[in-house]
Amino acid sequence: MNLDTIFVPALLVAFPLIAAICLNFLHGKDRVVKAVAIISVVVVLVLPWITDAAVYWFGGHPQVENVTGGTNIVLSKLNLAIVYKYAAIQKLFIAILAILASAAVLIHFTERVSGVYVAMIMLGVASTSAVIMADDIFNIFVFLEILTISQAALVIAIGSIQAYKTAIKYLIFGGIAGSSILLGIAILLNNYGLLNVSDLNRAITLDIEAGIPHALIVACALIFVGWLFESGMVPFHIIKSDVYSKARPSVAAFMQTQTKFVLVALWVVILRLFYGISTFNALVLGVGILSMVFGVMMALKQTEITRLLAYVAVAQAGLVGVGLGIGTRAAVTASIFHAVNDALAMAILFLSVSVVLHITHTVDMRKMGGLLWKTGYVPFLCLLGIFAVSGMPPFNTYQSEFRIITAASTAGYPELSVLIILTSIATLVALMKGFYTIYLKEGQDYLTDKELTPVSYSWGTEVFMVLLVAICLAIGLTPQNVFPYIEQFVQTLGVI
Amino acid sequence: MSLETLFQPMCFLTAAGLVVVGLYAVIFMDNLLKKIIGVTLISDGVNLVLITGGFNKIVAIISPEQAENGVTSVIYEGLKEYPEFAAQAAYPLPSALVLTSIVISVSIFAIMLAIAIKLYNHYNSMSCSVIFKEVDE
Amino acid sequence: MYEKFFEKLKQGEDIAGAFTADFQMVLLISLGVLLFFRLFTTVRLAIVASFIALLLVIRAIPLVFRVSKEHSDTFDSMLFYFALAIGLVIVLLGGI
Amino acid sequence: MIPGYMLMGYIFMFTALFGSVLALIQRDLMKSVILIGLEGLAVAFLFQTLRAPDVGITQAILGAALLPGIFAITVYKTRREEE
Repeated sequence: MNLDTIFVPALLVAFPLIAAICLNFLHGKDRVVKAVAIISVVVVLVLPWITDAAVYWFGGHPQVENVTGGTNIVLSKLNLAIVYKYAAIQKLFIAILAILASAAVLIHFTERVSGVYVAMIMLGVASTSAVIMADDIFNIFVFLEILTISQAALVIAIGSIQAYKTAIKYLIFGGIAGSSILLGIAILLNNYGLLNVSDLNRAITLDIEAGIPHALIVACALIFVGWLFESGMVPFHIIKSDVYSKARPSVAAFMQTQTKFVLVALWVVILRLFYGISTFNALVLGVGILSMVFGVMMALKQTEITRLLAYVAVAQAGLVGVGLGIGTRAAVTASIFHAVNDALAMAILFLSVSVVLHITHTVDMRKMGGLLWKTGYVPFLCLLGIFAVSGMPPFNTYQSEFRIITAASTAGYPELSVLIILTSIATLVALMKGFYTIYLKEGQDYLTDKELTPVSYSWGTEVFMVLLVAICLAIGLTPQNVFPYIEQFVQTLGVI
Repeated sequence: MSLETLFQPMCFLTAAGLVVVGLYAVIFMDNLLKKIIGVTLISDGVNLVLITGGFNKIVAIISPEQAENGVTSVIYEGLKEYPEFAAQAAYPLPSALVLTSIVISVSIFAIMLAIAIKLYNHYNSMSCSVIFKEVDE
Repeated sequence: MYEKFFEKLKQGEDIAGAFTADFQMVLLISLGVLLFFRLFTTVRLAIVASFIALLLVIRAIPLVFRVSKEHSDTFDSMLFYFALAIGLVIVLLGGI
Repeated sequence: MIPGYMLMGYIFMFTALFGSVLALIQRDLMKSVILIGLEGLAVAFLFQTLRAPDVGITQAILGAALLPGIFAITVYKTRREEE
């Protein structure tokens, strides 16, 4: 029983699902839940590195040779079952996802850990890695719905009335956006009879030579709206940032990573299906610009620290959308690289806020202050996080934002590079405002009543923040061990 | 345009009708439960679209040489021996998809109702204007 | 322009980041118009249009507060934007 | 002559549409629960006429029995009259 038959890409999705189901059943018994949670977190962390890059056909039958060497390439190769592609970039995405999932689970390990909470995080890992790897649009739709449910459940875990209101809004929008994606898939299925993305890609290229059919445009519009919801773009950035700010900060770090990776994965699918439509890239660009600008604008005006970070996360997702919208190969590589970097950098800030929330129990920035000397290394790490998010040189986001800006100007949109630069400056202003209100302002009431020796908060947060800063620095100083994989991935797309 | 050939377009129309009614309910109805019913109607309508797509032979995978001589819809080679069954068979793929899609929409529906009960207990009113009033408590 | 911000401050609005946000909004509108016209019409027209846009925006300077009012969390505003998004996407992709 | 089951199909189409519209107009939520169950059943029969019996059975169980059940519990726990 050699290893590569066990550690197959499908296991990356199957194992977290099994872990989620077991944890759900063990809800009552705390000790067992903690043990199973630790085991599942460790395995999820290790799995991406063990499974080697491969294309995995469910049910084992590879592409069916419709006709040998037929001149007309229409559907000469046909993927009958669901196909999972697991290459270097998917490994990168899922490895980062696993790190943040373990952060979300292990940070609150000191208090009572509820089985369902860890189960929902495992469900999130399973569905996001499935969306990243899957090559079959219906499989992606199913796991997007599971993703919506798990994120809503993680928001409900807080238990406050605000959380319930946000969860119901999120579920209603998730239901509608999911149905619109399914309607798009239904139209594609009725016209082409296929579900596999690469087959559809070939079938559509043949179909487009004779002019773009209206059905294709409506299907693209519907799936595009679904993509807007999943990635928190313009009309849905309010509900998305609401979800981030209502969930626990360590969970919000995990969720914003999910959203950015789903954004990139879904965009790749939509591009391969609908690149024929002329205004497609312009639409992605417009949506990216709007969500970037509105995200930062709202971040500047917020009074709650978690809402501020949520809007900054949405703005960075908008920046990735802009990069994808520009459409040249350099821009797309840079924006995928930026999605990876920004997921890491934002996580640092969310973790630092989780410590602050742990102490002050309030989100409102007006009631915070004076925590600089009370929380050990966290303020210093938070400062590094702020530099990381706004793209200061030693960090990784500098590498990617710099590449996006150059790609934007070389692609003939100098105005875009000006806008992107101003957005990163405005992000720095917003985050500095947050940093000042938390740490530098003079002490507040909660400080005086109990004399705060170095406050007891879970040391896990500091460990994870140091780890994330180290990764950010590592990628920032040596981008060449991450960037070429992304370039190969973009070349294999073959569509840009 | 006998009633028989009209059956499939009519099914598409009912599905479209269901989706429109569902969307109307979600957007314009003030009661939270009515909005949740709207979401169910939309997902029912979309499932109906999926199934009616596979009703008769509109959907068929055309092998390359058939595409050359302009074949648009084809009976599967394997079904050559049963011509009357092949003539009426529906395309099996959508019905497999709709099975999962129905189950998913039921699970989302159940969670939404649970939250609706929780919100009712707090606000003891089901109308969205009361629950989602812009209040900074 | 300053007194507009000042009377906003009197209303107890938190305007710490409002200046940068406003500057960003001005830049978005003027550059957006510039980019849009440059791509679809002659460059000269683009420059003229962007100046006009700049003047209009400067007159209604405290844009941020209007924008943030639009961003309220209520359900109906979100649904309205959702319906707007679907319509816009279908039209822009050339469906009609 | 049109085969019998297709004729029935047309009837189910109308019941589904009118059932959903009536369910939403109702002020008494319990009535709308029953109408939603009826609409689910009509869609289930419609699936059957569209030659997808397995989906028809699932839709009948879920759409006509389970959903109205859960919905009735919710209406029972909250208020019947929609204000």
